[in-house]
Amino acid sequence: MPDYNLSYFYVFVFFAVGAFVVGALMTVSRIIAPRRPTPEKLRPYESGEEPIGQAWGRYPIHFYVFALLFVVFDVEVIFLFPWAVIFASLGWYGIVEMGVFIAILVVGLVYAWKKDALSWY
Amino acid sequence: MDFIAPLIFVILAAIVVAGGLAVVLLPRITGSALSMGLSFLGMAGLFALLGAETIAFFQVLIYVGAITVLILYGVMLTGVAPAGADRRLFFQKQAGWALVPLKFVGVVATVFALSFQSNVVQQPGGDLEPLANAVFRDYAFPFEVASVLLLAAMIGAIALVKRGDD
Amino acid sequence: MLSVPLGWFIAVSSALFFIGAAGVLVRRNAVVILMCVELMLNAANLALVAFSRRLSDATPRGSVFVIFTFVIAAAEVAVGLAIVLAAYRNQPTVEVDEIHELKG
Amino acid sequence: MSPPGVLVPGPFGIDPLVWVVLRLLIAVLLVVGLIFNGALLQILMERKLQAWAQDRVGPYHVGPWGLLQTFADALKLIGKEDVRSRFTDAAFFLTAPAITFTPMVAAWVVIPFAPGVQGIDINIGLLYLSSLGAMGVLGIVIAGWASNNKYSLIGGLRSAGQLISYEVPQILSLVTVVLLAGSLQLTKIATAQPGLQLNLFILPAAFLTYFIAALAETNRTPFDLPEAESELVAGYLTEYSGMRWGTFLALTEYGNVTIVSSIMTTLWLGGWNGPLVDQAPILGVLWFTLKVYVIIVAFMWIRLTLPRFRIDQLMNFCWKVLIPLTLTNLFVTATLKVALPAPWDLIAIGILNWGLVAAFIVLIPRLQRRRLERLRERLRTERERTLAPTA
Repeated sequence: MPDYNLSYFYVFVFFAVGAFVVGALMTVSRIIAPRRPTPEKLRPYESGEEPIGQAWGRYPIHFYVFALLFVVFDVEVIFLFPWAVIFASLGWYGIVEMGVFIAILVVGLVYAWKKDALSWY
Repeated sequence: MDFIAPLIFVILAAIVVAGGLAVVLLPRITGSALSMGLSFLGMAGLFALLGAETIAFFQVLIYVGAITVLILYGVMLTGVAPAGADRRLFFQKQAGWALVPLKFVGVVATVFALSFQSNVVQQPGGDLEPLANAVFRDYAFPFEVASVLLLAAMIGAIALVKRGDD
Repeated sequence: MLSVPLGWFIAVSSALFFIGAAGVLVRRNAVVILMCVELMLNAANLALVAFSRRLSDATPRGSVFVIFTFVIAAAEVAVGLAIVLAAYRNQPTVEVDEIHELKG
Repeated sequence: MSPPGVLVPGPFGIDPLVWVVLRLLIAVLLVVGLIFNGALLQILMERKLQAWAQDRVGPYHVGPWGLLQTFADALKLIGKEDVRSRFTDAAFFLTAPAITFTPMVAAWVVIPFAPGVQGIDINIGLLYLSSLGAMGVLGIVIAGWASNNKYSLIGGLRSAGQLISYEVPQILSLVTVVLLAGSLQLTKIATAQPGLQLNLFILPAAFLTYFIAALAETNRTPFDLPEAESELVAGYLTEYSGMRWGTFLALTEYGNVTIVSSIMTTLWLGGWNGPLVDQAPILGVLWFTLKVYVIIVAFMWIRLTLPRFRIDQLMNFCWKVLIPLTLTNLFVTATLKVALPAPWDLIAIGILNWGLVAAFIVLIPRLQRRRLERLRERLRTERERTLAPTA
């Protein structure tokens, strides 16, 4: 059995290494690469057209529905992981329990489907 | 080797608190969103340090992977709204800043009151199965109610977003 | 083994909670206010997990509570943002004091 | 190598305390080396395969058979000017590649190459990998936002929508495997498939759904909308250039492909299991790598064959086909597992899963055709109405 603290020390170190590698690559590139900015280069690339206004504006909000549904199903997932590990010992009780849970969420999915919220235009 | 755990604790706590402060203090909303994600990540580290590994990764999955993305979606869809005139209720800002010294008093008091003897007793890892048994055996009813809550949230939010779309 | 006192965790938790509370009062952007509410929930989670690990029962009640807090946080932020976005469509602002009209 | 413990002595009688540090160092160096070499090798492989399929030669100038082509490309990328437009949100523009790259590196720590040849073997390995996969989305959203370019922002919105949507069926397929293995620990899942009793034969439907979702998660064709060349310039990558682009696209994308292939190998193909592994455990590394590369070649094959989805087709497919399918599969598998005694449950699950795969393959084209016919019908009636002489 691997030691708990040591395991997560590994995880910690790997995160640090990931960040370090990106930093190192950028630094090397910054040292080696030339930098000759011109006004044309520094303009946002919009297929050669002169950009009109900023990109940070208002966008249609129905894109938000997908993020919303994802959050709900993600929360379902955090219950599924522990359930999958012990469902054999729970037996039929566990099946019914999770069945009711999923069925209630599927009602929401069906509602979204009927409201035509699941199509991306 | 006894100094490593406190050292990591201090690093993570600094990330959490600095991230939280940045959420409140940074003027730009994207800055706030990103530092919120950082703070959540540090919090996951603290959970792992406590030995609650399952909670730690649930934290990453839900808070960093889902809620931060959701909030960034909100930011992207509303854009950078032009700041209006400062018309808040007159006591709001003062009350907010008055909380700050209060907070430090509270923190210092809790540290002194609690930190001297009691060490956290840590069972090394393996908190998945006790947790699963607790949720699905002892707390089965709240578990089902949670799904109803999620359903209500889902339907309510979809109705809000889709209203006036057509 | 690990030697971080319980009090340290509680201190971080209370600090984060107060930062969140101050943010809710000080900031006017509705999305930032939602973020601050999430920070407060997170602070409560830390305290719950810390006490749960300290007591080390057979059933980790604190951790179970945290899982249900995740559910509530997700539901809260989903509906909260939907309200902000719906209000934004009527009146393009996310500043809470300027949203006067709640009727669609 | 032995699993890391506080007091495990290393090979050749190395002091335990030294070995702990040394082992970590070896792991870090190996992983960084593997990421870089993997990207170089896979890009070359992909180009050669594409050339072969399209009856071309492919890269052949640099080195024998063009073997050094990707090295030259990498050197060029590092030495290239890094343009950043004036209106970008500087801090986020710079951190976005790091946010996608770091979780990818951290995921390597749990990949089980062979018994003992693994960074760490945490007992919730699958949960760890899923949560890291969720983190990568953040970098893409931030990149899209920070560029302050309309193409980037729409690309970022689209990619985020795609990535978060496909994450749901991906994790649901993983959970289906966990039902049989009863553990989230990767080594336990791998050893739960002795001999030819591979999960691939028992749970092919879960494999299929995971494979599709993994294609979408790693932005490979037919799901490479985030970087759709024709409609959105380069999506969220439009404003990125030089090494920042290299980190984002080349390193992270190919690293992620390797990660998902390793997950598929461990969960469905028995991990390091293969002939002669019991005699020489180090042979497991060979089998593992071989299986991983078979899946990677399958990814490339699909890229060669299939055209790209449209964004609405993609989202429809995820929410209306893939998620109901994975939910059904998960639920039916669990029910059969509880209902039937030991050897029969696996057989029943296997039969049912193959049935699901068959239904998927038969029904999808049929549904598509029906939809197309409905659309044609509507167009025809509309045309008749407009052409009809007005009274």
